[in-house]
Amino acid sequence: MDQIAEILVTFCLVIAGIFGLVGSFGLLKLRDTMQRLHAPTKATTLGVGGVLVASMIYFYFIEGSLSFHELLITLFLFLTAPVSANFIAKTLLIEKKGKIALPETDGKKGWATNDSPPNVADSIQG
Amino acid sequence: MNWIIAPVLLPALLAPLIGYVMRHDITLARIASVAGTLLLAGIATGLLISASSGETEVYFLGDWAAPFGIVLVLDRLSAMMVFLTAVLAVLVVIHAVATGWDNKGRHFHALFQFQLMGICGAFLTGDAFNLFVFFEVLLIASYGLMIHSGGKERLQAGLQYVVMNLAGSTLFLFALGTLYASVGTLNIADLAVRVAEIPPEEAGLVRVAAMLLMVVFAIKAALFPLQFWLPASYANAPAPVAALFAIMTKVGAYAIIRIHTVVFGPDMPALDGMIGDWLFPAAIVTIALGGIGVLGARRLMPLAGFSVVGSMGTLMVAVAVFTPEATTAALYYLVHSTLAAAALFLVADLVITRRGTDNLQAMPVTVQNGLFSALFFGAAIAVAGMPPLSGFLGKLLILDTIRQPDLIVWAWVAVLTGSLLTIVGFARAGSMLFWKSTAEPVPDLPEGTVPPPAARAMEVMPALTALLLLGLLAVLAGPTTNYLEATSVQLFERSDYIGAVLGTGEEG
Amino acid sequence: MEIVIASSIATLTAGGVYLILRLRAFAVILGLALLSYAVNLFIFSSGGLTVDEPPILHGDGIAGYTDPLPQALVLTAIVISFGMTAVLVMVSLGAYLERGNDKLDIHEDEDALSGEPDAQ
Amino acid sequence: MIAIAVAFAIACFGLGLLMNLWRIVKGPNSADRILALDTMVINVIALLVLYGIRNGTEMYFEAAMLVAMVGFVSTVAYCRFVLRGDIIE
Amino acid sequence: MLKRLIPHPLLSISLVLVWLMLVNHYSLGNLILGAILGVLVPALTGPYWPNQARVRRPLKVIEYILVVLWDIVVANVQVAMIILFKRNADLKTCWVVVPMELTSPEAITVLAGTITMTPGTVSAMLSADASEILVHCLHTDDPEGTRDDIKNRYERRLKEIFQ
Amino acid sequence: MNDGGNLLLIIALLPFIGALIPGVMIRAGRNACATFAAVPPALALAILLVHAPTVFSGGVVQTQIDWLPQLGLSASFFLDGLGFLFACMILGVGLLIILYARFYLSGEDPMGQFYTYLLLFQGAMLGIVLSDNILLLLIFWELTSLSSFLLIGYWKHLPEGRQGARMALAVTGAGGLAMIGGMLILGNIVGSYNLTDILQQGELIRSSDWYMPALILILLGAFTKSAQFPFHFWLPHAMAAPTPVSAYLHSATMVKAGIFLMARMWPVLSGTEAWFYIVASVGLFTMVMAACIAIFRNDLKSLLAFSTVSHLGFLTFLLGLGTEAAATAAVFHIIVHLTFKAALFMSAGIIDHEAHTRDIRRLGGLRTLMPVTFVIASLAALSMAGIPLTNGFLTKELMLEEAAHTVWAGNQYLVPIAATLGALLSAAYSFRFIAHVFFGPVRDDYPHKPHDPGFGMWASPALLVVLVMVIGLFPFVAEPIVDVAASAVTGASIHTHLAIWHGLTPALYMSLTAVVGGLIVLALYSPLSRGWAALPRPEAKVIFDGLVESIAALARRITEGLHNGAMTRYLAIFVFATVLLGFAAWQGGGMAQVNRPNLPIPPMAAVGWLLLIAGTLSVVLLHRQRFRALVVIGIIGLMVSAAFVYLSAPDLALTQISVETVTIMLLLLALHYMPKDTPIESGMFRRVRDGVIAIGAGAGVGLLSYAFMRRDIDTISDYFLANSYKGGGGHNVVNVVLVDFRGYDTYGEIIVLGIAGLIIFALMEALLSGPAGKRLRNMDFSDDLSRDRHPLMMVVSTRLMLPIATMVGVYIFLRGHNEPGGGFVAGLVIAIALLMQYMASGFAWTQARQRIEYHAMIGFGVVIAGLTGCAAFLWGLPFLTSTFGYVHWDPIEEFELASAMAFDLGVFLTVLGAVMLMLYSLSRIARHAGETVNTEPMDYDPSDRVRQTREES
Ligand code: NA
Ligand code: NA
Repeated sequence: MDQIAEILVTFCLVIAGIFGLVGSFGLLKLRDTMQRLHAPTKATTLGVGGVLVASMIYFYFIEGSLSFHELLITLFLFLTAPVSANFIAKTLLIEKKGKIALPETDGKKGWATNDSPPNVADSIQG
Repeated sequence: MNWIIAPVLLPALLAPLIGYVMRHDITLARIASVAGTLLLAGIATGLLISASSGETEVYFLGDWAAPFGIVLVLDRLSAMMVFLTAVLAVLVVIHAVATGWDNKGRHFHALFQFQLMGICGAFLTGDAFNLFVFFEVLLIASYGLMIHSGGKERLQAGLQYVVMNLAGSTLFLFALGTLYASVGTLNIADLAVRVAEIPPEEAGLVRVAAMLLMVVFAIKAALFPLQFWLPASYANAPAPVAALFAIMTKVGAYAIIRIHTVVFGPDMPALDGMIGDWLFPAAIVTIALGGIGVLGARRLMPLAGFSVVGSMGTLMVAVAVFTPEATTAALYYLVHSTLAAAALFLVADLVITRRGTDNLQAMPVTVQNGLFSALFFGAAIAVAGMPPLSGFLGKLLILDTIRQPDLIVWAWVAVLTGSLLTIVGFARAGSMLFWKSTAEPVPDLPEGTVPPPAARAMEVMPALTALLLLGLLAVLAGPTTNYLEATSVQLFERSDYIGAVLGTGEEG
Repeated sequence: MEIVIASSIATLTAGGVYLILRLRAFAVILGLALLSYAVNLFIFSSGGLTVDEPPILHGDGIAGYTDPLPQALVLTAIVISFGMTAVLVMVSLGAYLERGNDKLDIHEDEDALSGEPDAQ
Repeated sequence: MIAIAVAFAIACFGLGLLMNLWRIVKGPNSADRILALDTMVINVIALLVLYGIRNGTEMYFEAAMLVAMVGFVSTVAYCRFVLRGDIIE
Repeated sequence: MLKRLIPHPLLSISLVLVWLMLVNHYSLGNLILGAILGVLVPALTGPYWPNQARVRRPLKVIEYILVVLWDIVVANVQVAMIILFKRNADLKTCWVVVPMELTSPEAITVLAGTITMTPGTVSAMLSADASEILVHCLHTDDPEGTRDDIKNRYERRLKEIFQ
Repeated sequence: MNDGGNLLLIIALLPFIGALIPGVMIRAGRNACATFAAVPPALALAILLVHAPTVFSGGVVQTQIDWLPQLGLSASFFLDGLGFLFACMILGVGLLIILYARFYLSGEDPMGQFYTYLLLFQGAMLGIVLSDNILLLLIFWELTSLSSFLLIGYWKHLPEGRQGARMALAVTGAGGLAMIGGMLILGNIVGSYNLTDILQQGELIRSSDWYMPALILILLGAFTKSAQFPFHFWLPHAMAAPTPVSAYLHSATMVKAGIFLMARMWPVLSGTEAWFYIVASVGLFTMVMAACIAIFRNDLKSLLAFSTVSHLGFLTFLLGLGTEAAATAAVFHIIVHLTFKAALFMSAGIIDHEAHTRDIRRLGGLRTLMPVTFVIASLAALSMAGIPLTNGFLTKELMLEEAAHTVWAGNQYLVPIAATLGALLSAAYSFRFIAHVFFGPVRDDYPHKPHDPGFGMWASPALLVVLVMVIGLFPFVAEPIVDVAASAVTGASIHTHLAIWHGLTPALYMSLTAVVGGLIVLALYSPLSRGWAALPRPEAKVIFDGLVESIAALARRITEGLHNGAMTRYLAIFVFATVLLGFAAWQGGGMAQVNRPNLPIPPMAAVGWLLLIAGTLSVVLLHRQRFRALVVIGIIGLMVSAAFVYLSAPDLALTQISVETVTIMLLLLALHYMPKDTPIESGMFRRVRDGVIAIGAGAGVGLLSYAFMRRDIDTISDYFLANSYKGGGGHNVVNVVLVDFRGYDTYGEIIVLGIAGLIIFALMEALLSGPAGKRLRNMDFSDDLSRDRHPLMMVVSTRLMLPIATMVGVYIFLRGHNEPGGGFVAGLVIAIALLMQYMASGFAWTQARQRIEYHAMIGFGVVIAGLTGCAAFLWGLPFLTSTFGYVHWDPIEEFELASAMAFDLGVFLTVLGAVMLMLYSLSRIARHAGETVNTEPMDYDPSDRVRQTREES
């Protein structure tokens, strides 16, 4: 059992390390900012995720204590990372306003950075 | 309960109540603040009487034995400083209330009480790091008071004041780190014991710590070359705050007197008198800069600020000698210069309020020129160290106690020349403010402008009281000096202090 | 490891000092922040460095723990310097709003209202 | 075996940190810098957990959790600063 | 009465779980403490969450999570390959506009989050009336397909969960 | 202290007490005021006369009250012949002046003030002559300078009065300060500051190495006060004072203080070559020079002033000779000069008062218009000229006699000739006074038609002139007082024989030469005066003013150059000095043995180090792009926290990272309103200089820390490890140190935070209500900003995170005592969680849902922490004494309750309140800057659309 756990942990850690590195490498390598925005998702998901899974397995099977802290951290990262990415993307679009060609929206309202939110009344009329 | 903690606890509990419960009711806040300050004065008097028995009383916070817990130490010196603080505080708070300064911004009284807490805490503590904490309490409260009611000049001067002191606080931490790393303790008595055991050939670290601490305290004491911040800060602080700040420079002086006598005294082999060797010339230059500043000032508040610089130099000349006799003189002058500076700032406030500017230029006189000129004359005499007020005796004491042949000429020339510059500077300023102004034609007031109101008795009372106290200090110089002499003997008899803190500190 | 910490303290201090000698309040704030990091590490290291042994007691053994006292001192220092920094930030903002520039030096002839156009 | 894997992972994330540093310094946009700092926070979280595995202690999970929380808040604050100037409006 | 005491039962239960995860020590004392907090904390933070979304099909949530986790693993490998082995010049990056039928803020958030967390796509922002989502694809030959994937795999499931 | 001594004390104090009277009495009218002002001196004079028998029988009245024994200062008074003489003069003339001033001062002059000053001055003067302690004497000495400053500047609207007063104060004040030095030296030589002791020790003092410095310093005091060359110039300018002041201070009293001092110190200081050459020469020169100037002065009072200077030189010369006879002559001339000079000053005052001018050129012919004044003034002037049958003749003869056989540097003619010349010139100006004022034709262009004043005004000078004549005619009446005073001066028993005729002595010829010469000068006045006018001569006032002004200007330059508001320079000096001093301190000591091995550097630490260094350098290099610098500083915070984790300090890591985040929030909030870039302002030199200082400082602390990290020392921490659980009930030693062992520090620390919150709030209020508020309202932030303020995704995720983060906060709080965490970090965690809510849903919306006021939270926190500490009082234990216990409740497992947790709760509340109050205050700016306030938690809620559509259909 311990043997399997050890292998599992090792596997998770190696995967995590690779993806963590790939994430940061992508940040370094990719050409423009929007592309680079994709990179940290690797570090967040398989990177940290792998480490956390490894940790859970490790502590349960090898140290003998079941730890859910890792789950909490994962939950937290999954909850926050998209919001962060969302904000960073908008930051870029504001910084490079007019320099990045965005597709038009199909609706009446433009993208959130460029158009003010509808007030409820005119959305009803539509 | 033991009352040693009271000077810290009373304002510490009162301040939040004033700041939060009474923040919409200035009358209530005033009553609470004045009552609290009076009570503090009462407690301080009690402590002074208690300390005058000559016994060093120790308060073990949290009931932890020294040097592990923090202790408060009540000896003659700390009792005297607390008492002086309380007396000053009473004058200042009444002035602030009577002149309405406290209502020109928010939270004056809360900050004022916190300020008192910090000052009393700094005087009472027997722990080097706790000294830092209370330095910070008193500093941050002073930031608030310094910029009380805002305004462009005040804020830009306040910014400088904050920056300078933050730099100083950082250095304080570097010094404490070095100190802990070199001797492994923070309790002042324990430090004294351990520093005494360090042989000179291993003293590098502890010497650096002692020197850095001296620099830190020298900032507060406005000693050359660290005095630059003071004139502008004091000049732009609200006047009652500047008056309260009279004790702030003394906190620096106190810390040097305490730490560099008990822990880093000149007889410690590791130190080899190093501190005095640096302190003395710095004090001499400070006197010169103060005197020159008084003579060269164009405005009243900076003039007062420079006079504080000069008086700190004079005080530190005596401190730098590190003998019981000179320390006695220093302490007498400390009491004097605190009250004198306060008197000067309070009078300056009354004058400036009515003139509308602190420029030293002839302007048509407004109201009560005679009264204000008399008060100013008194304050100037006090600050310049002329009789019949106590400054003259203080200077005589200082000059008389410096007996080292290599110091004597420097000290005498500096103190006496500094006095002359101060006298001439004040004579010029006073003559401009009160005499030349009488020759200025009084213009017809434009429609609707009200001439400044005459000062009510309550407004004048604190300044007048400060001057009377200075007179009293001169008249009672004998008994006062008896106390102070015993104080410095106690200070230099460090085995008493150490014994009281470490000897009986077994946990109950 | 000691050299790592010492050189970090040195670099942070040097950077902090350089920045507090700049002419604008904002740089000075940054400088004080760096100095605060430096001094925290400095005090922390005054107890000697320990690796892998946090000061949480398990059982009654007391050997081999990181010196807790400097840690407590650093904690106090962190909190105090936070309060101080907050006030400093506020005061410099206030001074800026009143003057129209955030210079640290005071020039006698400066006229706040005709100050520089950098007030947005 | 685990020890080697931990060391490997630590090396990977450590290397990642250096790459993040490069991006923070180089930019060129604020968005890049914020992004790189955010990634750096994530890498540090991973390192903290790895360090916990190495030492067999769970002492550092609070630190990791806190880093995650403050990392998010500061990323949002930096972005909001660029987006709206006022981070609390 | 119970309704007033525990306005958000799901949240309260989650919080009790969170508490147990935090203390990582399962005892009656901790359960009681967790329960107290599970009641207290929602009551304190409730005002900031005025109109809570209702999850209609809790079981679907698990399915959704599993789908997303699988996608994450698969997509991660794909994207890692792209980063490591594809020359920057060969990347076909594009924007995709995904119109949404979701109206619950919670659902939209989860969708956007999913898009971001599954590598290869990042949800950049919403339209001002929250009816469309702007997605950035790192590399795709078929933008339309990506959009359809998002709508079929994720939005459909979310609609089932939330509406 | 005998009864006489008591009375002596009363004499010394009476004028001071009396100084309070005029202020009260002035309301009762000018006559009452003058009358009552006269009471104290009259009373004092009466008491003094009671002592006359004792004094005249050679006795000494003494009193001593300890004042400041540590210094050797006592309130000791003694009355001997010299003191008696001076005291009589001071009080007697004082009474005459009070009478005279009553009529001299006009209705507009504040008379009460005048009498107050006058009595203060009188008290100071009396103090000088009665002191038996030289430090006490110094006190009174300085008091005369101060009170004379007030008297000279009495007519404050006149520039001459102000300048004269300042000049007098500066010169006499400087002399007084020098004298302090001299007196302290004397005291140190003798070992006592008591005058009677010092007077016994002449031999000791004169043989001391310190004799010369003491002599010079004391003489500086005496010469400045008595207007001896080169310090004479202030006296004529002091004539701007009202005439009663001149008559009192500048003839009878203050200027005599210097003479008094020389007389008093005569037994111990005189008799040496130094004394002779300094004192006699200066006196002689002053006598001649001032007399010469006096002749050509056109202002009556100025003439009299220079004459006074000359006569003071006369006295100084006599004292300088060092013989008993000369000293006796000096004593006699003190009396003589007083009588005629006071009378002359009052006469001059009368003329000024009546004719409205003191300019001799505009006077003349007053003999017939003012006959009484003419008689008084002429007799006094004749005495001044040294004409026989006046008392002036007697002393002039004595002086010339002494001069006649004085050898100066081997030359036996120099002194006699100079003395004769002095007498000649003295006669000349006296004659001119009489001739040019009273003789000649009556003019018709006086500014005011003069006539004799009322009796009240001329009574005083008349009385003095009576004395002039009585002594002149019957010299023996003065013998007793001269004897007793001279005995006191010389210490010998003096019995003079004062006579008009001494036979055909050299003095008589010299005197004759002087009078004849004086008449010749008068006759030749016009050509001489033209010659004088053409003569280039240094104008003392111009030189003095120039000197003072240039010193003041220099002082101003130095002050404004040094304290020029350049904070950056102050800081550079501070750092530089610190590094230098630290290095100097290090130099003097050595270093203990290195006894601690270096820890290894794992690669991870190296990476962290690299990041930290790179981050720091980047912040320094990028600091001008402020936002960028703020992003980069995040790396440093992260790395420092990581370092703390690595170095086994999790508490520090938690605190550092959360504080850092909140700090960055604050900076971002502030930066919004500040410039986003720092301009390049410092040149290369400056940057290099700062760089050098910075590297010095960095190297300094780096080496310092390296030095101490290499050695192990014995610290007090073992106690904490041993007692943390046993005595503090916690496994987390750091936390127990914080809340228990050093809870008092923490108490101070949370108060710092609370104060910070208050200050920020108060400052914000002040700013918003001032011009800055206006400035803010005019700011425009609408350019190029994102349109979404409260994005939906952020709002939704925050809603979920807030309760979770709150749980985390509670968890960190509760476990702090035993594991990393505690109230402080918990407070920050909750604050950050709330902050997220504010960022997501906006300030107004969130604030509207906030139930607890942040002010109150700080207050509660501080008070709870304080009261927890106070709870120990109930058990008679010191502040902050903690207690803890373990509670067993089946079926719940045992748990711990510690009072420290209540304290930690205080910490928690304060931290939370302070942080939120800061953010709250900063955010208020935004609303002030005209931003609209949101009423909805998110920009747009799409479910509204559905609901609305549904309602629609
Ligand atoms: Na603390
Ligand atoms: Na803690």
